[in-house]
Amino acid sequence: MQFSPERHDTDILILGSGGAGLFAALHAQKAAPHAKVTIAVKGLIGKCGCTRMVQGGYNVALAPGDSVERHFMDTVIGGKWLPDQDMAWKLCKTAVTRIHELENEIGCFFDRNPDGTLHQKAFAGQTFDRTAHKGDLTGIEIISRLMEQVLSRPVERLQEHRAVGLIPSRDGSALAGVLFIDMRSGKFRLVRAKTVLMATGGGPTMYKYHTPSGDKSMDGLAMAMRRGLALRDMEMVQFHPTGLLAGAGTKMTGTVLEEGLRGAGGHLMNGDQQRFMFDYDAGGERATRDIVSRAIYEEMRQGRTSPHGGVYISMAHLGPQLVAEKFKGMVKRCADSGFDLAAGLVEVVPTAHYLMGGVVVDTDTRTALPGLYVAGEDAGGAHGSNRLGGNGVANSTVYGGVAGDVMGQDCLKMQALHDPDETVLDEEMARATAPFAQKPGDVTALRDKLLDVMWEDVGVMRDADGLQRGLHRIDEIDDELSSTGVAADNLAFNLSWHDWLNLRSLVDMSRVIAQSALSRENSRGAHFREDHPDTGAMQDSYFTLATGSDKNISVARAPVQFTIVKPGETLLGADEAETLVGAAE
Amino acid sequence: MSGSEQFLDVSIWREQDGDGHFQQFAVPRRDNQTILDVVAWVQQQRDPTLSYRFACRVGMCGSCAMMVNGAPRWTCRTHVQKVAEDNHLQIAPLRNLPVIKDLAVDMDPFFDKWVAADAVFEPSQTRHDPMAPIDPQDPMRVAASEAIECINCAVCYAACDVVAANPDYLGPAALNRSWSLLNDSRDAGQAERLKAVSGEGGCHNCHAQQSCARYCPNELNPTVSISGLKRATAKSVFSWGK
Amino acid sequence: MIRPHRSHSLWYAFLLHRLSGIGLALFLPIHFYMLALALTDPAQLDGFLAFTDLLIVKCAEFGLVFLLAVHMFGGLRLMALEFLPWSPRQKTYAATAVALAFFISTSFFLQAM
Amino acid sequence: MLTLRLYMAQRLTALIMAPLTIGHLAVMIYAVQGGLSVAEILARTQGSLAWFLFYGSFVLAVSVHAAIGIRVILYEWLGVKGVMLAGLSWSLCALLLGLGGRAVWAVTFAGAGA
Ligand SMILES: Cc1cc2nc3c(=O)[nH]c(=O)nc-3n(C[C@H](O)[C@H](O)[C@H](O)COP(=O)(O)OP(=O)(O)OC[C@H]3O[C@@H](n4cnc5c(N)ncnc54)[C@H](O)[C@@H]3O)c2cc1C
Ligand code: HEM
Ligand code: SF4
Ligand code: F3S
Ligand code: FES
Repeated sequence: MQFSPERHDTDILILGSGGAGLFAALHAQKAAPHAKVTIAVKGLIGKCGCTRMVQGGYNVALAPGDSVERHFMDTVIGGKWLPDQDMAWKLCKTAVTRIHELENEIGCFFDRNPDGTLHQKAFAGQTFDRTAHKGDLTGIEIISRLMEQVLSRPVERLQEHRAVGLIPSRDGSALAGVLFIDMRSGKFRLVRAKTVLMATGGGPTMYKYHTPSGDKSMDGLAMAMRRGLALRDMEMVQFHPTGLLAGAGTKMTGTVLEEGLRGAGGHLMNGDQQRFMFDYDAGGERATRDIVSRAIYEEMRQGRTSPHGGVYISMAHLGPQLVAEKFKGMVKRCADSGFDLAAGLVEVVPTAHYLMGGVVVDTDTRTALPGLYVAGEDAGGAHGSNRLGGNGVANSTVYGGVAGDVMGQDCLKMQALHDPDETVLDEEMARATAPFAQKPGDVTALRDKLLDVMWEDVGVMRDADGLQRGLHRIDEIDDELSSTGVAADNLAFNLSWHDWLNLRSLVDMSRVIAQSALSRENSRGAHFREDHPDTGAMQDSYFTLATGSDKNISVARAPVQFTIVKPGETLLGADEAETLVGAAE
Repeated sequence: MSGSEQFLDVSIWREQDGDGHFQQFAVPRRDNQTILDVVAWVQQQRDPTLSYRFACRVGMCGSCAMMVNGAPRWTCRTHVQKVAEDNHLQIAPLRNLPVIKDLAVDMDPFFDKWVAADAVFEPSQTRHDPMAPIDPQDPMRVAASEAIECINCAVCYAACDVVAANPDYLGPAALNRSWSLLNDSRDAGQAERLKAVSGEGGCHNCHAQQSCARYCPNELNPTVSISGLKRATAKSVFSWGK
Repeated sequence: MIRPHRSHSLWYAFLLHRLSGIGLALFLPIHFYMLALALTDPAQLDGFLAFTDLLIVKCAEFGLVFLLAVHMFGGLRLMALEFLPWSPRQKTYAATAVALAFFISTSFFLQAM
Repeated sequence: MLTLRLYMAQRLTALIMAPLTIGHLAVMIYAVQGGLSVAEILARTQGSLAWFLFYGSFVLAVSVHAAIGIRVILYEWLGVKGVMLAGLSWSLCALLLGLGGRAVWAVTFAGAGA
């Protein structure tokens, strides 16, 4: 089969339309008003990705008494001293500007206090009530407003365009463009650009239970690795303790039941309907995400499970009426799945939520490959080993905007587009069309297999044996995938082909996660090694750096640079209280 | 799994390049099964070429709406149990939008109208200004808030017969958003907005059929919003002369 | 015609209003024409009185009153919803409008018989 | 289709007609019930400027109102557009105005002149 891509040119190309992608488009257009800006995205503009799914809210140090320093310290301590401090600092500092931009220029509604000021609440792991929000649907508000702004501007839209390969210039010195599949027609399209932002949003969807949207399959990270870029912190997969468990046959399984349920006093109970959290931690149900996730996992491993193999969350003791009022959206969502959250028991399970790891970037979102910029969940560094609730969307909007500014400026300095390396182009097309040469097979079953492997061997709790076994099984799945085909008779909007491609990226990135997890022989934040439960000395903190492609992955360690504050020190004054949570109430 | 060999009798609209027909499938019935799960099962187990769209799978992105037994629904949050009639399901692409293939429609017209209704915030301040203090109980804020939680799923757009009959009609969702903005004290573009919703396809074409409100999965009421626009524009008739 | 997405009372209220509007637009000109014809006839009054006694004319008149009542209350309901503070009791209003229309037209009919 | 201007015209005429219609229906019901014969009613209206204005304004309003209403329906249900649509709407307006005017004249002044 012979494929040749349609060719298309632009100045600034943005992959993804989450918080990072949309912000980048707006900023790029402002920074370079005459440049052509193009957004290419796997779904519809603003309607895919995870930013839309943000519930809790947006961390920003705004209120009197709070400070960028305090936000920064929470971020660094929450990340167990692994964050890149310059990135974390810029995140906390710029979030203040960004929230004003969201409110004043983009038109977002954020909830107010009776006196008219912004209402902020506390997410776990914070020392201040810092999370701005719009009810418990903050992401819908942020993305809908950004989407309107983008749609009303002359930004070129390539919707349902899946990026499949980054194509370097002929001399290899820079990025020339990106190869896409126009999903609606099934044809290839090569888009050349002076600058490209990758904002495809990571997303650990290779776990049996996961929260991110169905369009996310770590394509971006897989593409970046194939161009030789290093990924850091890839072992750091955050699990949310309470994903809905509604059985294997429904896509609703894995979706988040919000943190606030536990915060409000919800009980977790095992299959015997006994509370168990206090057996693990003095904080009980209110302990941090990682601790609760591990406790639930342990109960499950001991076989004390609910019918679908998880545990229960129970809210009824708080008064069904009150629960129905306070958590209206969650109650309705559970009801749609046949559960009564207000008065009954709902089955839950830890669910893979966020990938802290990602491409190594500088604080201007530049990467080692000139012309390629990375922002949002695709970029590693800002969160270290653990992301605080509320720092995810702050990160994607802050750095998306930064990327737009920087790309706009850089693009003004560049004269011509690069000619693509046709060999790489052909390779990438061959890679994407590989399944057409094989006999059609059951991609879904194979995907389920990978999801089980990752959950069992590279999941909430890890050890060397399990990780080795996991790697071995991943290789098997890899081989099986290579011999599993997709019928090529009708490629227009062919989801089965895209399922195959999704699984390709997920297999590649699963290996990187497992290898990185094997390499880190201590336990920090989201990464827990049963054979190395200690955290290691903070001042000797290192992060993992994975490079290579396909089956040849190597993981190195690099020391964390404490550029702003060293372990044991703080930016807060000696007279400042350790925590001010709830002080305002 | 309830029952051993229980099957749903599902007919799914297949369309490519303008040719369309319904195709029958027997889909095993499961507990906690949504319409989206049924569609995905068919694509994964029976016909790999079946096209449809979803993203969030929890009612937040508004990508997955389809006509289910003749009514528009968000399929990821619609339980089979709730809508199946005698074990039968008829699943078709969302009404009033052009079909790309099978169950996937082109949503561009819907969003073009969103912009045409001037349903886009027009800032009066910049990021360097302080945030406006806003009383959450202020009647305007309350009105704006009541209309705001729209996921642009186009369910209302599919439910409305005026949209079907009048290609210019901006539709319930866009007008609903315009109304929300009209109550946004921070917005600087109200005069243009009133003009935008008063043209050939404007709010005055709504006959209060209220199918929009009936089917909106988020329990929004575009009829109320559109009535608000009608009032506001009618009022402006008496003040435009000034 | 009554496709599933339309099967709710407020859509029926819309349909009723529209059909009654069409009905009026068809019958009112006839009504006007007949009226003028009957009255401008040389045997003016006698002719008219005989005319109004015809059963068919009675029925037509009844129909007209019925349509007028249905349409008017439907229209007032619609304008109330457009111009007065919103009330969620739309369905009640729709039903009330129809009931009032029936009441008026029936009482007219009974009197006329 | 319906612009603000047409909308206002339709709603205003509706508001004018509502009391007139209620008045008319009330008279009819009351009259018939009260034993007034049609002849007696006509006798009252003949030569009355007030009744002329009453029915006259109804006819004016209904011509505008129904023409706009039918225009919408022709467009939405039958897909009539452009010149054809304008022509039909104006014709209905003229028809109602003509026939209605003649009827009002007949009820009020036509006979009174004699
Ligand atoms: C359920 C849920 C709740 C959350 N709640 C919170 C919260 O309360 N607070 C918080 O701070 N964070 C929260 N997060 C995390 C937060 O949503 C993410 O960190 C953040 O939104 C990521 O933004 P992004 O722009 O990087 O990526 P996304 O918003 O995920 O966007 C990625 C985009 O890339 C596109 N894409 C993917 N692959 C390709 C491809 N191959 N080609 C083209 N386009 C592609 C996608 O379609 C999408 O448009 C939550 C996440 C989830 C899943
Ligand atoms: C008596 C008082 C009347 C009131 C209060 C009234 C009210 C209304 C209103 C509010 C509408 C707009 C409906 C919409 O936009 O959906 C309307 C439409 C209409 N009216 Fe009337 N009307 C009255 C009398 C009449 C009369 C006497 C006629 C007929 C000759 C008439 C014919 C129509 C028609 C054809 C429509 C269009 C219906 C539609 O668009 O669905 N109306 N009326
Ligand atoms: S108003 Fe409701 S039905 Fe319409 S697009 Fe918004 S959420 Fe969907
Ligand atoms: S269904 Fe359509 S007619 Fe108006 S009330 Fe809703 S927009
Ligand atoms: S998939 Fe997002 S609303 Fe259904």
